[in-house]
Formats: sequence, structure tokens, C-alpha cells
Amino acid sequence: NHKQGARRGARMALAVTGGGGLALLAGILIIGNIVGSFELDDVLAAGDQIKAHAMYPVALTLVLLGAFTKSAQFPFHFWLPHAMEAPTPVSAYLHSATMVKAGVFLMARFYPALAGTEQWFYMVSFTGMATLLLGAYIAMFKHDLKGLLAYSTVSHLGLITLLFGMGTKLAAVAAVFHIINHATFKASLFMAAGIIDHETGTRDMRRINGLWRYMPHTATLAMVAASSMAGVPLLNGFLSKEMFFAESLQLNLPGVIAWLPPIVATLAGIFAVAYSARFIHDVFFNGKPVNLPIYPPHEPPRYMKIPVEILVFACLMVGMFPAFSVGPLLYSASFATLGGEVPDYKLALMHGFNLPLMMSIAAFVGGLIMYTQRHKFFAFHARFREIDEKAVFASVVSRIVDLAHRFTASIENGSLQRYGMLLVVSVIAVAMVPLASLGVFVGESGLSPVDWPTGIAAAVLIVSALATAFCHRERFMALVLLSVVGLIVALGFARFSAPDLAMTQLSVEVVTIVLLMLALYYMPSWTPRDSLAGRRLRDVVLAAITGIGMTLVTLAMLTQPFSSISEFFLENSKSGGGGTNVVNVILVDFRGFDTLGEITVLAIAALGIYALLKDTALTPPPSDGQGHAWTRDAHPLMLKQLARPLLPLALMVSAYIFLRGHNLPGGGFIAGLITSIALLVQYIATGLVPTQDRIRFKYHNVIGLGLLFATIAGAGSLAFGHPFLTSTFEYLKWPVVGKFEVASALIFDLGVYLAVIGATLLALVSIGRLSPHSAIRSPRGKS
Amino acid sequence: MELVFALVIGTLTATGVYLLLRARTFPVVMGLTLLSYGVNLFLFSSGRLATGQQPILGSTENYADPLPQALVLTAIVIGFAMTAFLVVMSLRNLADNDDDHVDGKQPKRPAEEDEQEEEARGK
Amino acid sequence: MNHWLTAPILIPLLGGILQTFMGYAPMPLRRTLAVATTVLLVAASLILLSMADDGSYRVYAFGNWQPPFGIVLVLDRLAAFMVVMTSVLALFCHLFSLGGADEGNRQFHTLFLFQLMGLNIAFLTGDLFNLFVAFEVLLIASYGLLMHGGGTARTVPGLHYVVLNLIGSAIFLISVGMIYSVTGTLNMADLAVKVPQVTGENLQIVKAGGMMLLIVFALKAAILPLCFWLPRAYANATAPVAALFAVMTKVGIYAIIRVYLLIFGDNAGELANLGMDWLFPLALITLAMGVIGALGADNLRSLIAWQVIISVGTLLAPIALGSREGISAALFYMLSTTWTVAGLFLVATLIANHRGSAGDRIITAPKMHHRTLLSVLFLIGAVAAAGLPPLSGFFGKVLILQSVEPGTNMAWLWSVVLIGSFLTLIAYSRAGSIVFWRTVDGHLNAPDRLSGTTAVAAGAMTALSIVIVALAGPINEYTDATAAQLLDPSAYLEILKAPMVGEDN
Amino acid sequence: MNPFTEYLISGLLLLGGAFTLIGALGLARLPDFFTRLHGPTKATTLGVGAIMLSSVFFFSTTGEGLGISEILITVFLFLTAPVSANMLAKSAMHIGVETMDNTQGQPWDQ
Amino acid sequence: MLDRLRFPQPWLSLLLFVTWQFLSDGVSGASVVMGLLLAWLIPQITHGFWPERPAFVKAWRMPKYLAIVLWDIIIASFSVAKLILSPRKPQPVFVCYPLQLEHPLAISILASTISLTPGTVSADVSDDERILLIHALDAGSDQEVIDAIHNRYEKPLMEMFK
Amino acid sequence: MMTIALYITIAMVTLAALLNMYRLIKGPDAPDRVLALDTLYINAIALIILLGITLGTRMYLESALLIAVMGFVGTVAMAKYLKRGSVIE
Ligand code: NA
Ligand code: NA
Repeated sequence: NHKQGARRGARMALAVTGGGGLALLAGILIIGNIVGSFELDDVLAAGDQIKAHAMYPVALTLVLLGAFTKSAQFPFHFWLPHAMEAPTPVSAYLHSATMVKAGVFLMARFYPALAGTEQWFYMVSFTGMATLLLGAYIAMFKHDLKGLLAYSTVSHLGLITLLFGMGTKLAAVAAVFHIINHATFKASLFMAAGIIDHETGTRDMRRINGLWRYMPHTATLAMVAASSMAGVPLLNGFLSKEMFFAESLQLNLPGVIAWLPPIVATLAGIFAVAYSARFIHDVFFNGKPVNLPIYPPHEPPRYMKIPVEILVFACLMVGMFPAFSVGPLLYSASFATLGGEVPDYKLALMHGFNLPLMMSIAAFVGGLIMYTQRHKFFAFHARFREIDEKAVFASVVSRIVDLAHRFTASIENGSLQRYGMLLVVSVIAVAMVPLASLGVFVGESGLSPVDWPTGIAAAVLIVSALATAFCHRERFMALVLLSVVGLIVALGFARFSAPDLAMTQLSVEVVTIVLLMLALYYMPSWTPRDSLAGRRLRDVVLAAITGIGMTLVTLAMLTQPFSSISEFFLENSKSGGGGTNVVNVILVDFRGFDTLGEITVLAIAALGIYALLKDTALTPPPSDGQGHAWTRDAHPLMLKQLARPLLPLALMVSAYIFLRGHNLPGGGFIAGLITSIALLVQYIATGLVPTQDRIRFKYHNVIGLGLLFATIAGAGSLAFGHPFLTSTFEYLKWPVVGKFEVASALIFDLGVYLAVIGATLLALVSIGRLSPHSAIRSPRGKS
Repeated sequence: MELVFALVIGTLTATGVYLLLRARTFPVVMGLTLLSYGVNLFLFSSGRLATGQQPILGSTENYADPLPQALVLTAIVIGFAMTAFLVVMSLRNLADNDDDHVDGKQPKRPAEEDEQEEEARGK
Repeated sequence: MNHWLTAPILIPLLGGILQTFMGYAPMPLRRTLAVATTVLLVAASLILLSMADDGSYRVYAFGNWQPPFGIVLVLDRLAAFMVVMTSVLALFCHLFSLGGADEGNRQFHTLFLFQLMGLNIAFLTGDLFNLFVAFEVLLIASYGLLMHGGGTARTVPGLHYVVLNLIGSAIFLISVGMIYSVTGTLNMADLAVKVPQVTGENLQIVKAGGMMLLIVFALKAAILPLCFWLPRAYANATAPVAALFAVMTKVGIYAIIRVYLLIFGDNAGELANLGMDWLFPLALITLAMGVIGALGADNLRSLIAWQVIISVGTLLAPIALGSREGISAALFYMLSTTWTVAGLFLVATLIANHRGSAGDRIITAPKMHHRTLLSVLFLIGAVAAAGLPPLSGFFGKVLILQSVEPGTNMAWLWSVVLIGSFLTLIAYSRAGSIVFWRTVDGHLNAPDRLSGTTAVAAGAMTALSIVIVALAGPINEYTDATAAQLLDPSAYLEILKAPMVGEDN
Repeated sequence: MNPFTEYLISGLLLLGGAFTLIGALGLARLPDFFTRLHGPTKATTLGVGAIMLSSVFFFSTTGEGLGISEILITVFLFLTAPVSANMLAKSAMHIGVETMDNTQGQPWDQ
Repeated sequence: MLDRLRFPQPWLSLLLFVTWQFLSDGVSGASVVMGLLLAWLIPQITHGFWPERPAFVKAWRMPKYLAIVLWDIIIASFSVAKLILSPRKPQPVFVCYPLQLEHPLAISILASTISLTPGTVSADVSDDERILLIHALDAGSDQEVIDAIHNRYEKPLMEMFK
Repeated sequence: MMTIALYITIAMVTLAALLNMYRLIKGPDAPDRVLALDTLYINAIALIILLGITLGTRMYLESALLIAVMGFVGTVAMAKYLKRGSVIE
């Protein structure tokens, strides 16, 4: 498919020039760093500083890489011809003369700053030579008109590059001169080719023959331009080419290499003459056309020829009266390139009978011979399989992509445990060093004695924890052991002076058990052994390391003397927060903002759970782990009967816990959980439908109300110009009631209370609703 | 006492981590629970250990550091919310992929062991 | 005290509360109120930006409790920058969601707004534990959002995301415990005062704590080896969510900048520049991994997801080096990449919707609908993301390259960034040409229409990278000033002396 | 604190401890689930009750007011213990736990 | 609207009020006000969960019953303790107890009583609520158990719940 | 005198807890374990009360109250799971 080939060409061109661009960017940035400025003038002025700098080789390489890719130098020569077939927008972008010559101009621009060193010479001139020769050679074997021209362009760009590489000032002038000349004749040739394509409908020289008869005018123009390309005297191409030959001889290189430039130049000249001859003869003579798509071809409309005429005229003028015509332009351009003092050069038709002229003649004769003997060469060339760079490029890319894909897949393999392992290992890696240097450290405060009940409790906890891990595959048993751990943790909080924590832990514990029981119903009742022994060993080791690490830190931490900002809380809790339960005052006042965030988390979790399960269907196993079918009675009589008196009593307890919270252990959160659990008992004992019929509110709204109360309680203070969450409290004395406290923080705590109830119940009931027995599957129910 | 406390925290962390690295959601849930027990105790103990010094003004002479207690309370609540969500996520996972395996590909060999085991349990 | 500081938190909070009450309210009403909230948020954040631009620190002490005892919000240039970046992003994502992504279960807007609340708390808070709470708020909301839209594809990645972040939270708490157990404080400014005075064994404890904290932030920022949860999660999320999540990794980066420049900055004595020596190589490896992932991606969205990781690496390398220019450049690039990637996610989804069964997979398919428009949008996004001239990504990268002092670091950074860009370019051009150009015969049944809102939102989001170019000057000035402010934390410590309401001071 | 109350409290404490221990012993020693069920439901409940009572007396003497909480606790215990037992017995019968060979009549078999 | 103001479950309200007075240390104006509030508010929420009123006829007999039960509990504990500590194996029996009580509350009170008292645990109630399955830890025959329970507990309950 | 009694009691209750643990781990059946857990909860009540007496403070009584009010809910949930599967339906 031609179009797709074109696109591949475009992608290749993009990649090559883009990559080159990046290299160039890097080079320029380095230069900028060296000079300390990105002003072009400063850079050009600081040439010696740059060349002296250690980074110069890198910078030069990068800049040249950019230049070579852009100006299609070997080995990046391949993209240019393909770019010409690319989809119009892309080719317009790439193929515009600026883009193609950009690289060359670039070298011209940076010439003063970078040229004149060994590295410059070898890199530039040898690349130039290779390109010059290769381009000319390939051009000769192209059957496509544009292809021929394209590779000729490549070759000429090589020539110009070579000239810049030589590093002499005259060479630079010659380069500039040739840029100008090449632009003129190559542009006219491309247009001519365009006309022919337009008139005959093809660019294949094997079919295009003897056009002289059909479009003599165009033919004349094209032939003149082609001759200039070949370097025929009296035409501009000849002049710059002479200069080039001359310069190729001026290089003082060691030994045999000295012969390389002139020989390469002559060879290239021979090819150039040959393909130019082919362009003239094979197109305009050489018998009759072979079934052209458009037959017979005509002269194109006038306006199409005008630009060609102008350009060809330019070729002639420059060729015959160089000094008069191109002199000023050349001088100024050379001045710009060299950055000052332009060497004196002579623009004349003839410099006398000298070696360069001999080379030209040799090239001319050789070229004609080569063209006449072209069939041999074609035969010779045909022996080599022409490599399709596009295919190469495509296969390279696809190989890279494939490689990347396999690499990624092997690392990012969707194993949660691998990611978790990486996380754990990272933590170990970073914490290892400091902790190792800490070692088994016991601080100044030293160890306090262990009372044996606590010791036994700790032992029980440790055993239960280990047992949980050990028989985690026996899920129910593991859960029972887990709740033992939870219970002892709660007792631990009580043991170490944290009554509020003990209560919180206990109530959360119960809700969690219910939660896990609700979930376990749908899950397999035991875990199959998935991981291999080696893997288990690895995990045990990782676990052990983290455990030891935590032990060491804790030990060091607990035995170090310590002072904290908490003195402030103890001092201001009563006076500033109006409560004697400092923990609660911190929660609803000093750090009330944390608590606001905390209940928001709870609320979001519940809403998320609701959303997650809304349209989830789960089929529970028909029987338990040992295969006993579930019993029929869902709501045992005794439980049902107990649930009734329990609710009011529990509500009262929660009211009690709530109201005392500000001054004694308790508070909104714990009270909220008590209420939630009391209601949960109703659900468990009597089922979803009856309970929800009796609860006259939607949990969403309870959550919203909770958050709203908390926010309003906080925002109330704004009215008095105090910041958000500033608490106020007042000790009122009413006739009957007597003295009592009203605290804005209590409203905040009420918000907490409601949010907790709403969130807990919404979450658990959403899971309960999954049950196939539950009548209400739709969210329209009262929650 | 400090050493005992440290050992408890160490054990909780270790067992938690081990379970976290299991291939099924349920052990992971349990692992996270154990881990958060450990973490909460650790955060709690960052205010040092005190006996009978509950930070209720007037209930004793000197008081334990109340700030870590408040922090842990927040942590417990958030932990609960997260656990609940995770449990529901694994339920959802069960519903979507009718399996609670989350460790990429399932290994072949151990599965056979399971069958024998299942025979054994089928009492 | 300046109540504006609470606006970015209270606006979405109240908006979210409103949404919770509207469980069964008509959709148009919900949408109007929700988007109105986001618009308000953008306005408020712009006001904050104009305030912060004077280079001073503004403190808001909740409950009128003097720091370090109460929780404070602190507004500086960085905070304002992050808030604006987020709220603008959020607005377009929100608009896009009105195209139908917000349907299904009725919690989308609630979660979306709470997510913004969490993000803004994280950016504004001056308290370490409150930062933890902020993380939890934004995480739990993100869990919900990630799973929004149903379908089985996102369950497993979602599960991974949740579990890893839960472990992360545990590590965060442990770190807080370690740091508190030595310094006895949680306020960041106070920590910046106390940490330099730490000595002896305590030093090791704080060091361990600080390093573990870095791991937590690294997990959020998705730095190798903690980045593997991200690609599948993002690639499977619904468009507006994935786009919004472009900012999630930036939260981690923000936290690193904030904590490690303020608390463990140059003045932190023995703990100065803690962990930064780890961060630089990791950033480069992350970048490399991201590039490889992008090359190997077999659909547009995972390509873009890997682009997120590329950006993270590109961002963190200069931050780790910690020069003023580097941080400024990183911030500039952060703005660009966040918006660009978000835009790409939106565009990719539109593409997926118009390629029939092929979706956004990088395979040949029948000619898609709306090819011209979408290909142009994708081209803009890709050019900006890959960092080609003339779009914002290019300037960002150039700034970053320029910011490095010559030396080994420079060699590493440059070669990785430049080669990376080259390969990214190849990845994008391959993806683009296959998706848009390499068509097979046959046509898609039922061309689904391209809804106005989504197209406009996606277009605008992408166009932002052009806007950045247009405003490159001012933006760069701002980021420069921000970097300068960050590197001189002494002024930040002044907040400890901020007068409370009712104190004459 | 006058010696009488001290004796009383100590006695109650010891009684409570003893019963709690016996209940646990029963749980540990008795041969099958249903026999084990008896220990906790009776002995332990009573034991805790006794300890509660001692606590009530103790704090009433230390002048921290008469503690209703303890009473409430005991009430809740006595309300809930039988229900827990009942639920557990049901589940045990459902699973069909092993019973002592000399147990007479196993209704769930019929 | 007015019926919202009355106390739907007066007995319960009274109970709550009294308990509250105990809970809040000492009777004060505040505690009375709060107690009244709760005594009104809580039943408002909960009476829906307790549709039919507990059909007490002779409620004053309850204290006596409770006293008996409490006493028996203590005795029970001693006997169970003896049994637990003695080396000899117990003689457990499952007894199917024919219920004469009808009211479910009464039944569950009886069941609870049985569970708390000498050597018996009520294991299950038949679906038709006619038979109570009892596990006796150490009993000679079914009939002894049945008679003991019937005379000591079910009769008084039957008098209370008509 | 009272202190001694207190210590002995604590010893007995702790020992009781250990015996519960024995049953909890030994099983053999799920109901045995749950029963053991339930008993453990009740022992916890005792321990908290004893702690309060030892410290001479009432600050921990409500923790005990909480266990009494809610402890059995866990047991009920587990028991119901064992026989019925779905705890809430
Ligand atoms: Na021909
Ligand atoms: Na307060």
C-alpha cells in the first residue's frame, strides 16, 4: 500500500529529525552553559572559549548530530527521499528547503564557534565525503525523477558539508556559494520534474522518453538546469564546483589521506555528470514514451513555467557574470558565516588551465562514458539487493516496542503481593541503616518492671497474633484469634491510661467482627495454599525483619526521655476547651479539624461502599465449609426478644457516654458506635425489612446531617470573627435545672455521633442487602 | 515493660506483613487489621507508657500524654473506615472475577495439594 | 485571621454535604450545584493565588489555637500554585463528567467534591498529622472514584491501589510516631525548629522516620519501585477520574517538596537534605521505566498512564538536586504535564468511544469517526507531553535541562531525559499513526455522536498547554519566586509567632 | 475503710475470682460442647457479678459515689449470657458437634 | 401530632428515668430534666421495635420471681462448680420440654432462666414454639427436669403472662 | 489484706483467661472457639473492674460497661454465621 509506505516514511523522517533536534538542543544548551549566554553573538564571539572547554567534544558531537540528521548526511541520508512521498502536511513540514538545508545553515551559523579543530575536520569532512559519494551513486540508479533529484540533493548537501569540514575560510565561501547555486538549479529541476509529472502522469524515467518532441520549451529549461547540476562551464554549478575541487586540493593531510578528498570529489563529479546526463537524455530523448497515463503530453500552462524560467536565467547570469550578479550576496553571506574577515576570492569563469579544471574535465568525460555504459553499471548495481530503509526502521521500532512490552509485562505483572513486597522491601532498605546503627538500644529512662498479668496478656496477644498468621487459611478460626488480639489491644489501652481508646477499640472491634462475618458469608471459608514454599519462606523473612525493626525502634523510643507540646493541652483543656477529658477536648477542639476530616473519611467510605455494592450481585455458597446446608430459622426467638429491651437501654447508655464525653471517658464517636450496634442487633435479630420499616430516616441524610452539624458548629465562631472551629462554652444556671455547661464543641460532637451512626449502618446494611434472603435489593429502601 | 510492649508491636507488625503478602483478599484484610493494631499501639506509645495516669483532669496527679491518644483515636476510626471499604472491595472483586485471588497468575502446583486437602476436610 | 484560606476546603465540603442530601434529587439539579461548587472553588483559588503572590506567609489557626498546639493552614506561593493547578484541572474534568460519566451510581459528584477537599487540605495544612488525615480523605474518595462506573476491569487494579495505599498509611503513621516520639510536636514549622536540635540515638529514630515518610510520599508520587499500581488503575478509570488523578501523583511530589525542603532542608543540621541522594537516581530510573512502559503500551490510556510516571521522574530529578532553578523548572513542568496528561486522558476516551470495538487499543481498525478533530487534539497533547516545540512541555524540559550544574548529575539527567523524550516521541508517533491512519476496510456500526460538553472540555484541557506557552513568562516568574520562597524556610518559621484573634500583637 | 467492708470486698473478690476460674475450668475440662456451655453461662457470669459487687462497695467507701454502672453491667450480662448460649447451642447442633457417648437423646438426629 | 408528646411505653420511660438518675451522679435539676427528656425521646425511637405491649398482668410478681432466680443462680453456680471440679463424668441429657407458655417474651424469659439456673441450658425452641429443647448437664431422667422447671419457673411466669 | 485478695483474684481471672485461650485454640469445633471467645470477653470485664479497683479510679468502668452492652453482639454474629450464613438479611 503506497500511502502506508508514505506514512512509514513520514514517521521515520519525524523520528530521525526529531531525534536530531533533541541532540542539537542538548548541544546548544551545553554551549550556552559554557558561554553563559544563549545570545548568538556572544556564542559566536566565544569560539575559543568553547573549543578550549572540556565539554566541547560532547557539544560538537551533539550539534553535528543535529546538523547531519537535518541535512540528511550519511548515515541519516535515507529519510530525505522518503519524506518527499510523505502525506502532504508532513512532507511540507520536512521537505521545505529550510528544513532540508537547516542542518547546513546550522553548520554555517556555528562555524566560527565550533570549526577549526581536528574533531570538527574529521567528523564533518568525512561525513561530507561519504554523503557526497553515496548520494551521487544512488541518484544514478533511481528511475523516479524526484528520487534522482532527491539523492542528488543528498549528494550536494554532502559536498557542502565537506566544504565546511575543510575548515579553511575559502572553503566556507565556496560552501556558501554552492548553497546558493544548488538552491537555484535544484529548485528549477524539482519544478521541471513537477511539470513533467503533471503533464505525463508519471515520474518513471523508464516510461518517460523523448519529451523533447512534446514540450521543447520545458525541455530546454530543464536541460540547462541539469547541465548546471553536472557542472558545465558558463553555468553557476560549474563555478562553485571549481572552487570545491580547488579546496579539495588545498588540504594538507598526512600521507595517502591527502589524496582522498580530490579522488572522492572527482568520482562524485563523474556520478553527477552521469545522472545529469541521464536526466537530460533519458527523459527528453531516448526514443518514444512507453504507455504514459496522460498521452500525448503538452507544454504546461504559462504560469507554471515562469518561476523555472527565472531560476534558469539566474543560473546563466551567475554562470557568466558571477562577480556582477552574485558577488554582493555571496560576500554578505560569507561575512555572516565567517563572522568577519572574508578572505579575498576571485569570481571568474576561468582560473586558467589548472588541476581543478583537469578534474572537471575528467569528471565530465568519465561521466559521459559512465552514462553510455550505464547498462553495465545497472546490471552491476542490480546485483545488490536494495535495502528498504522504511522496512528496516519499521522492524526496528516494532522490535523495540515488543521488547519494551515484554519487559513491562514481566515487571508490572498484576501481582498485588509483588507490589506489596516491593513496598516492604523499600521500607526495610531505607530504615535499615539508621536502625542498624541504633541496634538494641535502651535509653536513659531505662526499663520499668513488668507486672505479670500484663506480661501474660502480652504473651496471649503474641501467641494469638502468631496463631492468626499460622492458621490464616482456616478463615473462621483466624478471625476468632484476630478478635482475641483486638480485645487484648483494647485492654492494653486501658492498662496504659487510655480509657477513651479502650472504649473506641472495643466498639470498633465488635462492628468489625460483624462486618467480617457479613463478608465471610460470600467468601470461601478457607484459603487454598497458593504460594510455593520458597515464596512463603521469603515472606517469613521479610516479616521477621520488619518485626525486629519495629521492636528495636519501639524499645529505643520508649526508653528515651521525652517532652511534648501536650503540657499546653493539659493546662488549657478546662480553661480553654471547657472539658476535663483532655483527649476529647483535643478531638473536638484543639485538633477538631482532624476530627472533621476523620468523620469525612468515614462518611466517604460509607457512601463509596454503598455505591460499590449498589449493583453488585453475589451468590453465597449454599452450605458452610463442611457442607452443612444453612438452617432455616433466620431470627431466633430468644434473640428477637432480647433485642427489644436492649435497644432503649443501649440508647440510654450511648446518651450517657455521649454527654459525659467532654469531661469523662466517652464522647460522640463511642456513643455513635453503641447506637449503631444497638440498631445492628435489631437488624440481626429481626431482619432488614422490619428494621428499616421502623427506622424512619435515610442513612445518607444522617451522614449529611452529621457532617453539617460538625461544620456548622465550627463555622459558628466565624460570626464572632473567630477562626473556624473556635469553641465556646458557657456555664449556665437555670432555676429548676441548676448549673450546667453548654459547649459548642458538644454540637460538633453531635455531628460526629450522627456521622458515625449513618456511616456504620449504611456500610453494614449495604452488605446485608446483598443477601439473597433480603427482600429489598433496590436502593429505594429506607437507606 | 517497654521490652514487652516493643515485642508485642514487633509481632503484630510481622504477622501483619506476612498476611499482607498472601495471595487472597481475606488474609490481606486480616493482615491489615493486625498491622494497624501494631501501628496504633506504636503511635500510642510514642507518648510513652503510663499506668493509672488517664488524662482526665482531676482524676490523678500527673497525666499521660493525651495527644497520641487523640491521634490513635483518629487513626482507629480511619482504619475502620478503610477496612470496611477494603472488605467491600474484595466482595466486589469476588463478584466480578468469582475468585478472591489477587496475586496475578495462579500457580499450578499448590492447587493440587489443595484438592487432596479438600478431600481430607470433606469428613 | 484571613478566612479565605479555608475556602478551598469548606467550599467542596459544603458542596459535598449538599450532594449527600440529594440522593434522589433530579440529575440536572445535582450537576448544576456540583459544577457551581467547582467554579466557586476555582474563583477562590485564584483569589488565594493573588494573595500569595506578595510572597508572604498567611496562617489560619483552627480553633484560634496558637501553633504548634492547634492545627494551622499555611498559604504560601507553592500552596496557592497547587490549589489553582488542581481546581482548574478539576473544573474541566467535572465538565467532562457531565457528558454522562457521572451517571451510574449517584455518588460521583459527592466523591469528586470530597476528593477536592482532601487535596486542598493536603496543599494548605501546616501540620504533619493533619497531612495524614488529608491523605486519607483524598484517598478514600479516590477509591470510590476509581471504582466509579462499574465494570469488572477496574476491580483488581482498584484493589491493588487500595491495599498499597493502606500499607502506605500505616507507614505514614509509624513515621509520625517516630518523629513525634523525639520532637514531641506535629506542626511542620515547629518540627523545622526542633529537628536540627536532635542528637544521639534520637537522630537515628528521626532519620528512620524521615526516610519512611519519604517512602510514603514516593508511593503516592509513584516512584520506582512503587509505581506499578498506577498504570492499570489509571488506564481503567473513567475518563474524568483518570484525568483528575493526573494530580494525585503531584500530591506526593508536593509533600516531598514541602516536608523535605522545610523540615529536612539545608538547615536541618545532621539531617539536612535527608534522602535526596536516594531520590535522584530513583527519579531517573522511574523516568526510564516510564518510557519503556510507554513504548510497550498496547492502548492509548496505558500509554498516557505511563506518561504520568515519565513526568514524575522528570519532575523529581531536579527537585532532588534542589537548586532554585531546578525547583522552579520542576514546578513549571508540573503545571504543564499535569494539565496535558489530563487532557490526553480525556481525548483518549473520546477516541476510544469513536473506534468501535477497537476502543483505544493501538491496533488497526476501521476509519474512526471525528478523526480530524480528535487526531488534532491528540497531536497537540502528544507534542506537549513528549516535550516537542512549540508547546509547554518543551519549555518545561528545557528549563529542567538548563537548571542542572555541569557534572555527572547533568550528564545523567540530560542523557536520560533526552533519550527518553526521543523514545517517547517514537511511542506517540507509532500510536498516533496506527490509531488514526492505519485503517482497515469496513465501517463502524452506529457512529455515536460526539457530545458537545465532552468535546469542549477535552479541547479546552488540551488547549491549556498552549495557554501555558502564552503565559510562559509570568508563570516562570511565579515559579522562580516560589522556588526562592521554598529555599528560605526561615520566614515560614515566623508563623509560630502569628498573633491569634483577641491577642494584641 | 473499716475492716468489715474490707472483709466483705475481699470475700466478694475472691468469690468472684473463684467462680470465674471455675467457669473457665469447666470450659477447659468438660468433655463436649454442650457440657462446656454450662461453665461460662453460670459460673463466669456469677463470678463477674460478684466482682462487680465488690467494686460497688469499694468505690462507695472511697467516696466516689454509688456506682450504678456496675449494676448496669451485671444486668446486661444476665440479659445477654443466656442468649449467647442459646445461639451457640443452635450453631453447635447445626454443625452436629461430637457429644458425650453417654448423652441421652440427640434431637437434631431425628 | 399531640400523640407524639405522650409516653408510648410508660413502664419503659419510668425505668429509663430512674436508671438515668443513677447514671448521672446524684439527683440534680439537670439530671431530672435530662432524664425526662431521654425517658420521652428514647421510647419515641424504640417503641416501633416493640410493637405489642409486653402482656404483663401481675407485674408486681416479677421482683419475687427475679429473687428466686438470683438465688438459684448462686446455687446453680455452686453445683456446677462441684461438678466441674469433681473427677466423675457428668450424665448429660437432652430434654424436650413441652411449653405451656404462649407469649414469646415469657418463653424467652423462661429459656433465659433455665440457662442461668442449675445444670440446664436451653438449647433451642421449636419452630412452633411448643417445645423447648434443654441440655441438662447432669440429670437422672427427663421428667425430674421437666417437673422442676415447670413448678419453679413456668408456673409463676404463666401467672404473670396471661 | 484487701490488696492480697485483689492480687489473688487477678491471678485467678488471668488463669481463667488462659484456660479460655486453651479451649479457643484447641477447639475442636467452631462453636467451642466462639464460646471461649465469649467467655474471654466476660473475663475482660472482670479484669477491667479489677484494674479500676487496683488503681482506685472509676475511669475504666465504662469500658467494662461497653463490653457488657456490646460484647455478645460479636458472639451472636459469629454464631449466626455458623448456622445461617447470612448475619443480616
Ligand atoms: Na526514459
Ligand atoms: Na471541647
